[in-house]
Amino acid sequence: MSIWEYANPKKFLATTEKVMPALWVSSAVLISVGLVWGFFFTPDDYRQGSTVKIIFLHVPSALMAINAWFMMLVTSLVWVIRRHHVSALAARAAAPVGVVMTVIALVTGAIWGQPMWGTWWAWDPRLTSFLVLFLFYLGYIALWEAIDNPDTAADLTSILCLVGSVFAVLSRYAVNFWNQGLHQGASLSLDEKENVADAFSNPLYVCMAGFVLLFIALVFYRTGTEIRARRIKALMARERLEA
Amino acid sequence: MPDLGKYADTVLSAYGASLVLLVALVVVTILRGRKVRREMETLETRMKRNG
Amino acid sequence: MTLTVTDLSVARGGIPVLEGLSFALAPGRALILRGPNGIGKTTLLRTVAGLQPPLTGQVEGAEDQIAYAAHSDGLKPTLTVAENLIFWASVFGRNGIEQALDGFDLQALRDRQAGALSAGQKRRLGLSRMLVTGRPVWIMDEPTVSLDKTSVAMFADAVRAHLGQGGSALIATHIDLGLEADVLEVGPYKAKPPEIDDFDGGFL
Amino acid sequence: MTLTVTDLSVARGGIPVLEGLSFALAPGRALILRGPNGIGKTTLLRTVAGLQPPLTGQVEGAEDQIAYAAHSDGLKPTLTVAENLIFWASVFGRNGIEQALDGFDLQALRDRQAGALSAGQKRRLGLSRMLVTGRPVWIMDEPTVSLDKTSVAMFADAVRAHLGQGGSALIATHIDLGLEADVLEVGPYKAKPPEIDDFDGGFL
Amino acid sequence: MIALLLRDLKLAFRAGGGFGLGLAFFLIVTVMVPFSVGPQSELLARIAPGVLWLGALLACLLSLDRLLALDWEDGSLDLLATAPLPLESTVSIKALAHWITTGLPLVMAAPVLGVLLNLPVQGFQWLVVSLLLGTPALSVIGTFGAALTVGLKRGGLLMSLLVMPLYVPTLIFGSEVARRGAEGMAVQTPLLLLAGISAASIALLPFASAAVLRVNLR
Amino acid sequence: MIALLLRDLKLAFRAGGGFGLGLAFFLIVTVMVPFSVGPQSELLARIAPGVLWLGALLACLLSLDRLLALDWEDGSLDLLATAPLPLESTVSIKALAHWITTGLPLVMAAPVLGVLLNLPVQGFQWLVVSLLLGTPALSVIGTFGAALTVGLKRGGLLMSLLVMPLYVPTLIFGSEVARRGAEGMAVQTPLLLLAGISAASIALLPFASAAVLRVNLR
Ligand code: HEM
Ligand SMILES: Nc1ncnc2c1ncn2[C@@H]1O[C@H](COP(=O)(O)OP(=O)(O)OP(=O)(O)O)[C@@H](O)[C@H]1O
Ligand SMILES: Nc1ncnc2c1ncn2[C@@H]1O[C@H](COP(=O)(O)OP(=O)(O)OP(=O)(O)O)[C@@H](O)[C@H]1O
Ligand SMILES: [Mg+2]
Ligand SMILES: [Mg+2]
Repeated sequence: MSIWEYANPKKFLATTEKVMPALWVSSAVLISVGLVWGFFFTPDDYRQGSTVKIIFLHVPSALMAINAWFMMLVTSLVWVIRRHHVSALAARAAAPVGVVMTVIALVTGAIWGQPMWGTWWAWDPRLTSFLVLFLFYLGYIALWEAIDNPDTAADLTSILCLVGSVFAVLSRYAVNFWNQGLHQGASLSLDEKENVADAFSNPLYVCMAGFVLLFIALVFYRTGTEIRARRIKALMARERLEA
Repeated sequence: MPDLGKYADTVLSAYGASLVLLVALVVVTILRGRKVRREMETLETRMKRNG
Repeated sequence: MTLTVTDLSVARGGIPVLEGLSFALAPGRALILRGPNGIGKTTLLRTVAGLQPPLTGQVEGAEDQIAYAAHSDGLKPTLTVAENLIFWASVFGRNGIEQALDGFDLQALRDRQAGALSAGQKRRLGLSRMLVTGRPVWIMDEPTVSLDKTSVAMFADAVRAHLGQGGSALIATHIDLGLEADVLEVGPYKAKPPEIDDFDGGFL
Repeated sequence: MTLTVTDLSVARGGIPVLEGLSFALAPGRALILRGPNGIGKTTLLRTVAGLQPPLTGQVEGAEDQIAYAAHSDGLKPTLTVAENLIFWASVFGRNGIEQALDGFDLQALRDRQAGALSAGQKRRLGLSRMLVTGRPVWIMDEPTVSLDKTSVAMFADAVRAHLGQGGSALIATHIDLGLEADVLEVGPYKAKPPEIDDFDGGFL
Repeated sequence: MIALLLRDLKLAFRAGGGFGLGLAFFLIVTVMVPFSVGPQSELLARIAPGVLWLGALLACLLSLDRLLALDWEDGSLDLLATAPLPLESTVSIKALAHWITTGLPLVMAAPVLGVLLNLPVQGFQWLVVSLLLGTPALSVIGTFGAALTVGLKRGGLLMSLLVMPLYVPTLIFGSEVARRGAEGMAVQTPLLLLAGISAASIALLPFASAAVLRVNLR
Repeated sequence: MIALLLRDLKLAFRAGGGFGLGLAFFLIVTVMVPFSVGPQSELLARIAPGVLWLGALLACLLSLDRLLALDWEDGSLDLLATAPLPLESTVSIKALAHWITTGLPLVMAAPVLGVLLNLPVQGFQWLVVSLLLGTPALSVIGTFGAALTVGLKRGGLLMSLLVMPLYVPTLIFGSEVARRGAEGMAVQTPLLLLAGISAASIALLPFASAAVLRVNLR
């Protein structure tokens, strides 16, 4: 049995139906545990004070914002190459989740930046490339919304996603070249003291896992919704045809 | 409640905003999902009845 | 070269509209498509012209043989009649537009901007474009819209001349053109929707 | 109320195309305009509808009495059939579009977006707009373009019903509508160019 | 009248409609500024009020493009002209619909974009006030430009060319209010002038727009 | 091929055509900047290279709007798609025609507008070079956006939304060259990167544009 069988909408609906509850529950549990642990049971950082607690939302959402786009890229490729409708619809379903993740990363980052850098926003490369990613998301969603014919929309958005990904990477380099920034690199300032870093990293991993599961749950659920919405469209068209 | 010190506003608003966004996303997703599912089912039963 | 269509199904907006169509169009022949509004004639012609892929079935002998005239004429309002024709002639790698101008009585209008033509004059210009393509298979969607009686006769003559030179024509129309042509009623080929439970990649 | 046109001359692009036209259109009557392509029917209708001023002559009884249907239909592709009609109904201060939908067999299409209609279906919608205006004088420019035989008959019925209720209609067309109507050949009224030396305010 | 307003709003919200796109354009222009002039935040803060006003103006301008053109192309304008509605109200309503779908969202988005450009805190309030007063004038003036160029193929850019000089006074006073506000200076004089321009344009320009539209319909 | 190029150029030059309008828009944006950010010449000189690049970009963007849309509306695109010309060359030629009617005039006008904004003397040369290298990329990328949105009513603004993020790298490197040039710094690295982006876009994007156009014609 190949994984392409799940590309049949009916099969996809039946399968996701079964795993949905587990996904919802585990993601809720992980996120709650991670956030409660992070919020209540971690020490303040010696430099950042209690603001460090924002990391438990900021980093997982930033991670998911990027990964959602990556997932869309993969599913778009699958659509272009194998033309499985579920794949295209999954990309469509993921985009709004990706935007919300991007917005959360931007908002928490901005709120964090106020005490840390003394400004809500700086044109740091990482922040800037995130903003560009946000724009790509907006354009992608707007294009889906603007086109009536679902297959046309799937084709156009997937090509946009491919071309956009190339340009997103290019922008990342361009932005890096244009401004060297303030934002933390991969090494946290906390890493200097191993024991403190551990104190933060464990709940952070839990939160990241929770966000990943939440993302999967949302995308499965939304893909199901998109499948049904498309079926409704097709059924209504058919009804008219018979009339 | 842990002592957040002078950054209480910052941390709380970040948590508040994020949780609101997350919950809104989930709620919107589920509401739309339910609505679409219901629509599809009524449509399917109606069309099956009509042949 | 014969245009052969075998077991063709076509869809518009993701919904099948016509299915199981087969016909052959030999050189020197014309085929008239008839059918009520909305049955799918335009969709069929676009598929044969290669503008959209068929759902199932084949179209053979169409590649680079076809000149297509759609509901709209593809005229540039700021170019003159002659300039419009010269452009299309050179896109198809030909020159010489006099015959086309003569064929549709456009000599008097040749230096008029296409935007300043009446509805029927525009259409005549759109039709004369077919003569400059040099393509053997003409595919035309309601070519006589807005034309008066004389112009319809002029058009029929042009088609007859084209057939006489070994060309062929596939025409969707609601009126009687006075051509000696085969007629294909597309009504009976209306697509029947599939079983309602068969819920596959097509969502139908 | 009777629409009276006296000694009308009309111009297009600054050049007179028809002159010396007079006719009256009484309630309950229809008048068909005929003439070759480019003679000036569209120009005449636009003038009568008040969209452009006449060169000379008068149009009486047209003010706020006229519903005009042009070559293009004024439909919004993203609105549904019903929404398009409701909009026009309320612009003319009326409501109730059922009759219009019934009259042109559009009930099945009522929730379809106008952009996803075939050429003939669009035209039917454009024509049904006349029914929701509630205006007594219909002015129509080639209304039957793209329509199949059944739809043409449907249209003729709609016009007959309108006439029966005391309305009137002025229709430019190239085909035979099967209406009991007066016919006006506009060919003989073609404007003759004035003396070449007579270089007055009109620069002609 | 309300039917027309509702239709225009509905069209704007529908798939492919213009709602939110003016906004997106505003966002993008603002975002592009640092890319082009460089990321120094003190420089950005200085030009922020001006850039935001210019961005709002350009967003308005772009979405005007097809305000009347679409209705012209599909023949709706001809039909509206023969309808019982006077052309003056038609153009006013079109301008209003344009403002609701473009101007208003711009006003609401401006503070967020102000953050991106490091607009000083005291500037936000006056930025919003000036846009709220100024964007209606932009819509009305723009409708006049759209009426002038309707029916020209590729009228969009010609329209920009015609409208831009007409926008100059609004832009000057509007950005002056925003700039003074950001620098903590008194804003009263330019504010009054801005309000005056808006009021006068709204009251008088629809007549001019209707007149040119009538000419264009001929 | 040449016939298509000539036709597009002819259409652009004809009454109502786009030639010169992109230019006019560029001029006006540049002129509006002092109105909105204030007239201090040292400030203007600092932002001049960036403003000129942004203005050029916006002018390009606007004139793209109807690059394919007009041909779509009147049915020419359908007919071109059945013509012997492969769609890839059609879109390349359209992009070329766009560049000749928009990009090239912008390049030539930029020095003049530089004077208006007090651009430092040593900056002119690099401004022109960077625009000369960058505007072709803008045209090609824009053609891709136009092909994506052709056939959508009011596609213009959606196109801006889609195209703008794609313009980011070109804008960054282009304005970086102009800025460094104006400040007398070394321009080599960004110049090479800019040239690379242009070359790659010109070589590859027409395939993507033709592909989306085919989908849209369906
Ligand atoms: C609006 C502003 C901000 C945005 C868009 C943003 C975006 C991001 C992104 C994209 C990541 C990368 C996540 C990953 O690579 O896994 C990240 C990580 C991170 N950010 Fe931010 N950020 C912002 C502001 C801030 C601020 C103000 C701080 C704290 C001073 C901060 C601290 C961090 C930390 C500690 C990480 C984890 C770094 C790592 O280990 O990779 N961010 N942020
Ligand atoms: N964009 C679209 N999306 C969905 N359905 C469409 C679209 N365009 C047309 N249709 C539908 O597809 C069917 C076939 O349309 P088509 O234009 O091929 O008909 P036609 O036979 O050419 O009719 P006509 O004689 O009126 O031109 C019609 O029922 C029409 O309503
Ligand atoms: N914009 C214009 N500028 C100059 N002349 C024009 C313009 N539009 C049309 N004409 C000319 O005016 C004359 C009358 O045009 P009109 O459209 O009224 O003709 P018509 O009788 O409606 O023809 P048809 O039956 O083809 O629709 C025609 O000869 C036409 O070439
Ligand atoms: Mg058709
Ligand atoms: Mg006419």
